[in-house]
Amino acid sequence: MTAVVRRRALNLRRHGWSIGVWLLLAVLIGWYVLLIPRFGSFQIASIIKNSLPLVYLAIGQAVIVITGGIDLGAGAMLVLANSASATLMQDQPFLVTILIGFGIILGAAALNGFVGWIINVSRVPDIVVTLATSFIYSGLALMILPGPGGGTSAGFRILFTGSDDGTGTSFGFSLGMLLVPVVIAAFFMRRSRTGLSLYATGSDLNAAYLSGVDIRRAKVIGYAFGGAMAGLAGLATVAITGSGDPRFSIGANATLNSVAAIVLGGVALTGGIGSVVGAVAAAIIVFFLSPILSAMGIDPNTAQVVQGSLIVVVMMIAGLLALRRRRAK
Amino acid sequence: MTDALLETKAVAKSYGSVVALRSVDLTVQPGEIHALLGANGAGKSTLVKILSGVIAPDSGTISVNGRSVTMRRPPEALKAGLATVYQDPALVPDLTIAQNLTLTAIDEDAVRSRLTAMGLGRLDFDAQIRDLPLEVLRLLDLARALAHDPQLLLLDEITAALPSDQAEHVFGIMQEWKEKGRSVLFITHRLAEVLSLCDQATILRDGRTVAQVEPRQSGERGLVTPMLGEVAAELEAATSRVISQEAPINLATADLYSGGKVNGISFELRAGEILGIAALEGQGQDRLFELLSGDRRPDRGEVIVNGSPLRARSPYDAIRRGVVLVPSDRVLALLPKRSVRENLAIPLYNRVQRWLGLVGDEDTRTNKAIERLSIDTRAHRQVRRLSGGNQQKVVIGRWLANGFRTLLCFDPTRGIDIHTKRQIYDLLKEVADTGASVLVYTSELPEIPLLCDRVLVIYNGRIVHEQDAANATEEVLLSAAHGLEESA
Amino acid sequence: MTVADLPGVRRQAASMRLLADHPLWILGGVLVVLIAITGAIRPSYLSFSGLRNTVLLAAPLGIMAAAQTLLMLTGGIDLSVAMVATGAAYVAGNRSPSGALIAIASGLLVGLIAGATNGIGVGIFQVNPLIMTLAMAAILLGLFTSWAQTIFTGSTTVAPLIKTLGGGSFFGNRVPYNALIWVGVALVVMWLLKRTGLGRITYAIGDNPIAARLSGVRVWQVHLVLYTLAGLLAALAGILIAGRTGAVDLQLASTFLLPSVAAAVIGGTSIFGGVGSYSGTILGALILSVLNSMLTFLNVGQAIQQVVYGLIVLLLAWLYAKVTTER
Amino acid sequence: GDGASGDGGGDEGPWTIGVSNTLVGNGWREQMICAIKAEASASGVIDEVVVVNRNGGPTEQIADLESLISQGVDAIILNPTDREALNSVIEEAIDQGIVVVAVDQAVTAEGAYVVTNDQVAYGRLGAEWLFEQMGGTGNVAYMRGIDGVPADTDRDTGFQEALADFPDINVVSEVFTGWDPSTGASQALELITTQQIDGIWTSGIDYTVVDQFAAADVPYVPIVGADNNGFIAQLIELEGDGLVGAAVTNPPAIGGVGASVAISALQGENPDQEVILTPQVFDSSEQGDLEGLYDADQQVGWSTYVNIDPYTSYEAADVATCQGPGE
Ligand SMILES: Nc1ncnc2c1ncn2[C@@H]1O[C@H](COP(=O)(O)OP(=O)(O)OP(=O)(O)O)[C@@H](O)[C@H]1O
Ligand SMILES: Nc1ncnc2c1ncn2[C@@H]1O[C@H](COP(=O)(O)OP(=O)(O)OP(=O)(O)O)[C@@H](O)[C@H]1O
Ligand SMILES: [Mg+2]
Ligand SMILES: [Mg+2]
Repeated sequence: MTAVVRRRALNLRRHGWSIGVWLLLAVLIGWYVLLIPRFGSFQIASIIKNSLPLVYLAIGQAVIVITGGIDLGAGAMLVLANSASATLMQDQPFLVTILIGFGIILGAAALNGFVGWIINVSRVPDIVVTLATSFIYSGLALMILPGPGGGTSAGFRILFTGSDDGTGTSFGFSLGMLLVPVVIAAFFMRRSRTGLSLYATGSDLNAAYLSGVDIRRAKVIGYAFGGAMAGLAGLATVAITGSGDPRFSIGANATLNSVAAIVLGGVALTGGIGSVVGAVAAAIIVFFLSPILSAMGIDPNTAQVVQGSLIVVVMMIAGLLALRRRRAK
Repeated sequence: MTDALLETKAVAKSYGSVVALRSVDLTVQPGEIHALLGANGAGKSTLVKILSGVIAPDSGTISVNGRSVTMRRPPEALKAGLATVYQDPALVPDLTIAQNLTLTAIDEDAVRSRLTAMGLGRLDFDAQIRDLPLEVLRLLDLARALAHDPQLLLLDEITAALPSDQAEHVFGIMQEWKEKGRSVLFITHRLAEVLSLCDQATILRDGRTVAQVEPRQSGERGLVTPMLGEVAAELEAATSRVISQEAPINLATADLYSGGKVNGISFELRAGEILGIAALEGQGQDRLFELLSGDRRPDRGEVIVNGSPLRARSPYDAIRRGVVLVPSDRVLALLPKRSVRENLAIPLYNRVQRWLGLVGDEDTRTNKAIERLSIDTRAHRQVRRLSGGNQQKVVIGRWLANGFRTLLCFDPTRGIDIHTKRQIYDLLKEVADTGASVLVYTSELPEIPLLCDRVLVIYNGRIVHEQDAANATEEVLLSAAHGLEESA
Repeated sequence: MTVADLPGVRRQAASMRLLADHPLWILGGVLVVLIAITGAIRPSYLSFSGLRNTVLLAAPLGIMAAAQTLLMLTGGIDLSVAMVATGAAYVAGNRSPSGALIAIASGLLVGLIAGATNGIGVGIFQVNPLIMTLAMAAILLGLFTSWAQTIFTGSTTVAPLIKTLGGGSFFGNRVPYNALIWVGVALVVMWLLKRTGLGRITYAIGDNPIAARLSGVRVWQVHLVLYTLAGLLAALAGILIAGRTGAVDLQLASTFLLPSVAAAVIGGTSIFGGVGSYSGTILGALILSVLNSMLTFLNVGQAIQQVVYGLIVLLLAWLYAKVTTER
Repeated sequence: GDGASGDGGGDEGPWTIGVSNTLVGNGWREQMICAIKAEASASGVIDEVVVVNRNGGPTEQIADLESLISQGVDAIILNPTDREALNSVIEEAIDQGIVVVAVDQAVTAEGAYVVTNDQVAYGRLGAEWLFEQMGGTGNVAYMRGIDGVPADTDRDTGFQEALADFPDINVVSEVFTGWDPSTGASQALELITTQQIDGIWTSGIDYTVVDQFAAADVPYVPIVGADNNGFIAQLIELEGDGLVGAAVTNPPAIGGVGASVAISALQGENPDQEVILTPQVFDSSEQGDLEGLYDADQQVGWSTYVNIDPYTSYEAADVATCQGPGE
């Protein structure tokens, strides 16, 4: 029977892309280590903590895209959460900032879940609704925080960066803050029934519905989860920078990076395929490619070209692999 | 008499201006296998979707065990004791089998034992649905439905995609269900199955219940007459056609090999000939059709069209040489959101030279195809709204509108009602009479003598048997298809 | 079965069905309402010059959105249109001293090359269009930034003819020249989509690429042609924008990217391909143009502008979906 | 240089300068980087300029700065995305003996050199010129930059200061151009065609605004812009057509000033911790000065106000070629 397929081969195939992306990240960082005069805990801390916002954003984007949507408002949500938290947390003690942090995450989840609900009832394509919300979120951010400013507690900054001023050499906290959400998201998506129902919804709406999945609920959950991660990204931003910045362009840039990261990480924009684990490595690559290329002595304009070409080449490889697989089938 | 297990009264459903169901009455008693019959588009699948909570009826009542029920979502139907195997697979393609089961909260072991009984015991539950062949998915769907231990099992054309050996497993399960005192609602276009298996049959025509009969008493005619109404067809015997040995060879293959699935196939197909291919599932017939239609290149050997080799990079090259394909899966072939007309006309524009402007006789060509196939165009604005049978006609009609020399049909009558089947047989013969060649793979062996002139049986990627179709009995074909008789 | 079959779906009234058959009427109605609201905010807007401005500003957007429409119909998208437009405008500005026609031709060449490259990436190498064009935008930005300092130094003021085409008007300064070009583009695009084999195939690919392939369509050829065409349209739009602004820089058209997508979407083109029309996109572009004027006249901060813009786009899309989603 | 950072800004060169910028493809920023490179070359004591340039906010810039520290540069010149957010990284760099110069916008980090244009004065000087030009009365269109960005806020402060002295001046329209020329062009066209406007203050989106008068066929009104080559050209060429305007300098050559400050700090010369350049106003009544500023061979967005005494030591042409040491 053709259906009997060896288990190991399958798993490698399914996770091969994630593994490849992590390898690419390792190679790039290895290269970077060779290029710079010193490599130590300062550099490790720098890489981990600074990529947190994009990593979170990419996890959220991955979940939403796997569910069959796309969130063009993710970056704007980051900006909104960043602006709101910086405004609320200023001059507050650590415990209060933590509470505010949870409040922000819940609020972001609720707001984005509401967006998922709107997509359900309006039947307007995700990309359009979230394009609109990207403007709305940015406007709200600017209303809350009219210009850069605000602040947070030192403890809150330590939580994400390991240092009370956001820069330093200890990376334990950042590593924890990187791993915990990744592990949670990965387990949620792969092991829980709800997570599987998100995959199912993105993979085949009809089959999912016929299998008894509540596809509307799945969409709301996907968006709420994505919103929570974007909220967390906003919190990480306030921890790293110690302030809020309501600029529209920051959000737009972050959104594009998150989309690039998940695609590079093997999440198919058609939904149902990919994993958050691959997206995490790709997010770090997308975030750090620019400094790494500059360390290689590449002129920044050329670096821009290299970065774009690299993404295209990687995606071409993905396309050719898929073609070969189809041929071999 | 006790309460009926299921009773629907005056169920109606419209999609915009298309009326799918006008008034359906259906009564299923406990412990019976009940056939739901009707021509394509009669409304069978629509009724099934209503009974399984996928769509809501516009009006009418449904009661289970005498209690009226409303089912707004599929899980509610399951709770009421109704489990369905839909016409299209309901498994999520990007998840593994195990994940699909987790998703629906179904015990793996229960499914596993069901599958073992169907001869699929070695199925790897970590395999992705996407990688599994259609028949396996159908059986998996069935095993999953059974795991709910339903009172009523609804099977919408489950046997259409199954080769005969696996269909037997399904029949066994239907019997088992009946013996347990449960019931099965069975939809099929294969009347032989109805005659041998079903206790009752409800027949729909144009969305209305027109008859309830006992098939064993009424016989085939008793089923067909109400089903088709005025156009009730003659069930003709095989017509023998004479193919001149001088007729040019339109299509031939020389020792084709491909990926271990096709292992040295050579045959010749002459103008005017209808050549049947019979095989059990997974014997390389799908790969053979891919090679012939230019979708894939052989590892070794050649496809020869009109005497010269076909070195196709894509189906286009084959089409240009007059070799066209009607694939098995309509989903592969249709433009669901476009109109019937556009679906028919698409191949006219596969050449860059014709991109600027429209072909002058596009309308005539498409109208002719619509007429010749009597495609029901009520829902013509979007092909996805047509019933399965009419969709299939559109796929065939496309090539009539375009023109061809050799027609490759992969299971062209899958899921097609008996009347339409006749139409397709006649059409293929007509096409052959005008000098085209037809190669048909069919999963329904009884079709072969009705349709073909000659038949090849393929086993394990090789031709193991060849004979005149007119005398090809099901037994002979089946034993050859099982590889029991090595002859060429 | 589709989502439209799912429960909770009500049947439409006859009047709704009439509108559903003519969704463009709704867009037209929305446009009129928006014009009226804008006129209420600034009465002088309801004049020849006010309406001329609307068309003048909508034309490049409409042309860029034509590129987007063509690609969205195939299930694709072009996120490089703004950068292609900018690059084309930059080259046209830079080559202006050699004469307007040479300048325009060089600008279009940029679109041709960038578009064809996108087409090769998407069509032949199967790169996801979103990623291909996003990367193309990054690549072009990098290239043009360094070229601005090397091979494209010198003037970036555009030739008078381009200025006239992009910003001038005739007929007593009432009809913009760029509107004429837009009409020309619109006729060609609508003809392509409705009356040619290429149009048929474009819809087919967006609806079901496998079916198209099995019908003998070589999908990569279509992608190549359409992405190239999109590149040319984007370049043309960029040159017109340059003509209107009179001079070019490397951020010239960046603000056009999201509206180009929004115009097509508001106009009823499905982001998933297979459904839509350019006439809808035209109305979409006009609506966005009026919306921009309205926001300019509102005299409010950017915060409120962004919220209002987002809400209106959302409500428009919702209204459109509500009426046209067939049940 | 030799990779030996951390041992203080000793007095032996050659040194390496790192540059952090977060806006790609923006003409002003590009020229700023070119000025840094030119000054580094001209000094003869710098052997490499490492630029990290990408679009982003404080998070990206912190990463870039930390990367520059890791690369062992001897000095960092940054155009900061935020006044406060970068402080700890900057202080970390200073602790390691790296000279840090913030240009264009200030940072509050202890020990960082700050080189800025006085944005409050920019807003005030231009506004004062404009209001006087209008005879102290009339309608002004106020075309700002990006809401919430410090430079815009500072300029607004200056503008409001000036406005307070002219009670008969009416701000009839306040719009945000997003510092985007094509947006500014659209808004200007809408404004001048739908209401009586007697003067326009722009936050540096100037030449495309001027172009709209011709498109709309409306007589020019006094206009304030920045030291953009394209605007200067218009002030010269359109004088005969009645264009009156003033260019308020906001020179990207400030990058060169920053480089010069960094180099003196590296050489142990203890330059001033803070350099604030006061904007100059060049108006169309002094055509001679304008002609001195104009460079026909340069792009519209280019500022020819490149030599800033006593800081810069390069030739204007060095900025244009945009090459750092060893390139
Ligand atoms: N979503 C829909 N929108 C519009 N019309 C539809 C839709 N689904 C089904 N129909 C129409 O309803 C009628 C009944 O279709 P249904 O699928 O129930 O037929 P069927 O009896 O199952 O046929 P087949 O044997 O071909 O599967 C057909 O005329 C079909 O075109
Ligand atoms: N003698 C032949 N041998 C093999 N193939 C043929 C022959 N005549 C026609 N065909 C093929 O059959 C198909 C239909 O042929 P037909 O002549 O009708 O083409 P058509 O659609 O009219 O196109 P055109 O006239 O523009 O070539 C074409 O794909 C053609 O390549
Ligand atoms: Mg059916
Ligand atoms: Mg012909």
